Amino acid sequence: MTTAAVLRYDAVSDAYVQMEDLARHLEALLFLAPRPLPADELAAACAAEASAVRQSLVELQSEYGPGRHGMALAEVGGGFTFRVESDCEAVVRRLTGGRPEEELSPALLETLSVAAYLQPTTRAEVAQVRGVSSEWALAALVERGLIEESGRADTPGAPILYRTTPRFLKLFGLRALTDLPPMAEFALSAGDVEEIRTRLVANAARRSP
Amino acid sequence: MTTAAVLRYDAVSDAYVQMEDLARHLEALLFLAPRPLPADELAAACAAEASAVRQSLVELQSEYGPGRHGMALAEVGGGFTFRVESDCEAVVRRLTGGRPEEELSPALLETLSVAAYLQPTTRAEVAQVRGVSSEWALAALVERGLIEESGRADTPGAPILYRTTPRFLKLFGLRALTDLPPMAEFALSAGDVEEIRTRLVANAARRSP
Amino acid sequence: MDLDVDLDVFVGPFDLLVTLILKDEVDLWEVRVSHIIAEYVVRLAETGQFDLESTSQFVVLIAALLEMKSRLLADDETGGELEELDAAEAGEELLAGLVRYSQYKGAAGALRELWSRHANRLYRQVGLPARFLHAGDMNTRLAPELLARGLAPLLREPAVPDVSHIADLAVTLVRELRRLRALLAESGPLTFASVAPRDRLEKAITFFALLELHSRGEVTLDQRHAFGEIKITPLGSRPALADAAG
Repeated sequence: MTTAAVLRYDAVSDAYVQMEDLARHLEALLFLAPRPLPADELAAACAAEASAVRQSLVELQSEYGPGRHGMALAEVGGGFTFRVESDCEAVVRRLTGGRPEEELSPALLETLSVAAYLQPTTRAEVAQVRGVSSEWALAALVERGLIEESGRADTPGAPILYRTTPRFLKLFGLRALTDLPPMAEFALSAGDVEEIRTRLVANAARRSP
Repeated sequence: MTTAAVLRYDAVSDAYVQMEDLARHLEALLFLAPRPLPADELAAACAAEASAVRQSLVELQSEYGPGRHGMALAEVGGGFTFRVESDCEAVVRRLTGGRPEEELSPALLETLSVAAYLQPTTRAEVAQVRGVSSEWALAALVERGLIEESGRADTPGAPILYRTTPRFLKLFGLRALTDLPPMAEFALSAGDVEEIRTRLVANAARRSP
Repeated sequence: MDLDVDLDVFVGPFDLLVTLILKDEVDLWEVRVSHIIAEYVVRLAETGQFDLESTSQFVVLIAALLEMKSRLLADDETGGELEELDAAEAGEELLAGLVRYSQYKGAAGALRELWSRHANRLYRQVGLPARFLHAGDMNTRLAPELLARGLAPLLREPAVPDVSHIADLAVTLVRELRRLRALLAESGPLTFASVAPRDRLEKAITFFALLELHSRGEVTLDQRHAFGEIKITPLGSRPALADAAG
């Protein structure tokens, strides 16, 4: 039986020290973010000096250096992100499967339909046309790999945009998004996104006076 | 300038050692998986003995113990998962703007507690305990991903059965349903029951001619 | 009528509540009609203004809600059976129900406590990267038509709720008051059975009109035993301001 202690070796003081708060904050940010984060965004979130952030990043980068952990800290596309170490990928591949797609509940299917036909769409828009807060449903669809974030809208608050994934196409046997079935009853095709959007919003308004 | 090294202190050999491959594999799985992973699923993905996985998890859990990193290893929602340390949450929210979970109204909490303790349960059973129809509350809980349908009862009319979801466990910080506080804790004392009886009798006496 | 109500399932104007109930968007089961009446009475007391027109409209709406609710109750889904129980048995059953309920209420309190500590913890919510989602694990395939069907209900224009019968009823109460007054002036004391229409809802209106006459001191009502015949006796000229309690 072993006892574990996470320590950084500090070459200046020649001693093992606990991780500092700034490094822990950066670690939390990088752990949670779905995309690489540039140093200046990290500094703003931590309300810290750019130079201090740079230094903590270097520390983190050597802590999460190759072969050290299950994931490594990498600098890609102008930002920092954790990525799984290549020798751990085989294990992750063996994990998938667990979740049968038949578990798409009516609420999830409705949310997925809205996202599919209106994409790219925001959380607020999905909630508006469904008439219920759809936060959980969107998160569950992201978790199932059926939708994903695709940047931010160019509107106030810059809300996250969602779009369907290649896995979504595969699950429904579609070659492309243009293959989405038309709304037979309403004479609308997947291409009539604006028309669909207008009708959905108008109906939502009618439902909640 | 500092150099960092991630080491575990091994009490048996009295030395600092690199993390073992199994622990690194588990770390990668826990980092990537979008839901808590049960120990047996981890063992299957790593093609490792359950006992070895258990031991590595204990090591990981103390390595990612409170105050050590930006995230901590938690056992919640039927499995193991990383989550942001509570003192790092403010920084993360500043970046993601993540909205807090919408509060649960007293009616929803009450319905949820009936569903959680009686599961699998039917709409009629919940209504019977609460004394009011709980259709709306059950629908709201399904929409929020806290309960789900789990087939139909083997009784006349074959009513829909409801059970709580893994998300329910996660949001309430429970490892498993067995972690729910025991019902006996909420039993009325004999004195309270007597008092209600007395009040009922008094009311009945007033009403009858 | 600008009455605001504050209920478990609904907070807002009473008119909107009625509309939502008619559209099946608020479950009548979960509306405590007594709360609405209590709020109305409180408001009447606060403003000190009594307007027969709007009050009768309110009474009619409430009557309609009660009628709808009593239909639901007769079709009881909570499993309560309308068995004949003696008072002691009924009391014990009620006690057992209360004790059981209070236990779940306690559990709900414990859940609230857990929720406040855990609900807002931050977990990573990023799907598995695409390269891990190989086709091999996707042995299910869903029909694309499911997506169209999922969206269709939201695209359909919602039907305008039919509230015509409410307007009719509002007129009926005023008309019913007039009819009863005429009958009483013409032939003196009557029984409820002799003046009540056959239709249940209309019968309710007649009953509310009677209560209205009674509360204005125009008639006395007399019922010897539960569910027995109700005798209606006019009290001379109207409006009589004498105390009409009895």
